[in-house]
Amino acid sequence: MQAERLEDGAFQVCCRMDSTAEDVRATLTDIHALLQDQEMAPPPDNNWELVVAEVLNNIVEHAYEDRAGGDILLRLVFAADRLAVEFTDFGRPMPCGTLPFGAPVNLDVSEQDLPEGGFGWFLIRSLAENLDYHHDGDRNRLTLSIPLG
Amino acid sequence: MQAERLEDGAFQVCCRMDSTAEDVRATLTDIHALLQDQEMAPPPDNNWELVVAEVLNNIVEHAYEDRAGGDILLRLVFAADRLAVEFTDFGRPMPCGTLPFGAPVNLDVSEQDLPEGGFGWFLIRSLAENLDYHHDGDRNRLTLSIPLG
Amino acid sequence: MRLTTDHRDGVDIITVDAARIDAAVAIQFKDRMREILGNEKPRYVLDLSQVDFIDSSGLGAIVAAMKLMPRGGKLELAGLRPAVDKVFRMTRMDSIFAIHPSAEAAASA
Amino acid sequence: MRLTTDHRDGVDIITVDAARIDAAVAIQFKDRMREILGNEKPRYVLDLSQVDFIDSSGLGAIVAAMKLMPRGGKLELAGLRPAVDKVFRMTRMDSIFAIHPSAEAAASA
Ligand SMILES: Nc1ncnc2c1ncn2[C@@H]1O[C@H](COP(=O)(O)OP(=O)(O)O)[C@@H](O)[C@H]1O
Ligand SMILES: Nc1ncnc2c1ncn2[C@@H]1O[C@H](COP(=O)(O)OP(=O)(O)O)[C@@H](O)[C@H]1O
Repeated sequence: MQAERLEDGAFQVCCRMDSTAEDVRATLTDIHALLQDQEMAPPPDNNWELVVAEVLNNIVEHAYEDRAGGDILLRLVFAADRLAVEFTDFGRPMPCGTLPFGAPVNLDVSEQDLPEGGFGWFLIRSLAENLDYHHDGDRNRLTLSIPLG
Repeated sequence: MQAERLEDGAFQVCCRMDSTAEDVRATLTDIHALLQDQEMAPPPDNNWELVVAEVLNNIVEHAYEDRAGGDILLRLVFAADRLAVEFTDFGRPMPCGTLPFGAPVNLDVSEQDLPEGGFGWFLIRSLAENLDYHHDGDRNRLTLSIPLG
Repeated sequence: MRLTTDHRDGVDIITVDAARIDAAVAIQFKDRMREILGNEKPRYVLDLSQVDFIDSSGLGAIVAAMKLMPRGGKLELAGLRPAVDKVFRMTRMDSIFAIHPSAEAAASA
Repeated sequence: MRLTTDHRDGVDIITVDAARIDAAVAIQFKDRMREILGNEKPRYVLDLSQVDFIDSSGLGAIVAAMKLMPRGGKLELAGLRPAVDKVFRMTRMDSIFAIHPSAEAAASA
């Protein structure tokens, strides 16, 4: 993990992680600790970390199909009121080459039929802005931003 | 309730009861006690009482539609190896003027769909012989016999 | 992933002794919850040793009682006397209920 | 119709203190069984006050845990911190679970 203060005062963090849920978790807790240290941590009810976790978990689960050994690159730029994030992976592209719609799940069902998954892209789309995705050669690149404060 | 020893050595019991589950129960327990007294009781694994109870409960429930105030006449003749029974009521006739088929219930269902009724005529047909039913004016008469011993 | 349980005022409190419930521990969390909630499998034995007569209404009532059991719970039968046993066998309801010779046998089963 | 209950070796034995289960008592029998088995409604409160992060896998795992509950049982939540609370509200899962401010509040509810 590398961190630096940019010229415009924003705080940039770059990390590389392996395609496992454990590595995603370790990376996120490291970033968390770093932000506390730098007194750069967004307020506790801001869900920037949720957005980043959902995208990373999807890369592990879908782009790399839950196989370890895949590279994931993450770049976060914390500005005063906005976080910009860039995700890069070398796994399978998004289905149809485009971002999932992320419809809300249906809760109008019996208790036994309540959904246990499929919340991810709904949460990402609810919390993030300026989503952009490109598959390019063997590389997937997703960028988005999250309002802070 | 009247009881008498017939010339051929059989033991005859005649009763009249009201169309309630309570009266059916009271009648059956009285007959039971009388048979014990007379040392005429069939062996405990003989289900004559079940057959009589099922027919009587059906008369209460279906012929008199669970309304008290209906008359039910019962005659039982206990011979050495056979019980002959005659039931008379003045309620609704059997559907289609004939005895129900009494198919076994379907247990090949989920626990919540297991049948809580509909066993009656299956049990009657499994245990009784020589079933005969006539609707005659305002009277239903059913006769049957049950092997004893 | 540590979960601790504590019984307070008739309620079971399960405390998640962890800062995160995420993809890295989701399966572990489910397994631990299964262990805790899985103990909630009541087993009842209906002792019929004093019952010498049952009719189809009584049989239906026992089926209805079984359906009241919480999910995963069991209603078993014990001490069926001959006439009662025969009703269960004739209706094949002996294939639906576990049937024990006596309540004692059921308790030590 | 008298039913007596007795707990022996981890099993609840319900004894029918009656000679007959017939049409005359079938409803009474069902009502008494409902009273006895109806007490089997476990209530669990999941105390999340130490959890400051949950993702959709964690949310899914809590839904899965709820489905493990015996029929009629309840899994309630307590002590949701802001980021966790928001995930429940955004996914409308706050309409599925009873949510208490704290485990103490849940226990006295
Ligand atoms: N990084 C990705 N690469 C390929 N497919 C993806 C990716 N992220 C999401 N998907 C697809 O989008 C679907 C919806 O994702 P999501 O809303 O997170 O639900 P879930 O992951 O629980 O199925 C996934 O089931 C998957 O088919
Ligand atoms: N005495 C009767 N008079 C009129 N209808 C009857 C009588 N006995 C039985 N039936 C009809 O036959 C059906 C089957 O009876 P049974 O096998 O005892 O099941 P159940 O009474 O539980 O419905 C009843 O539902 C009813 O429609």
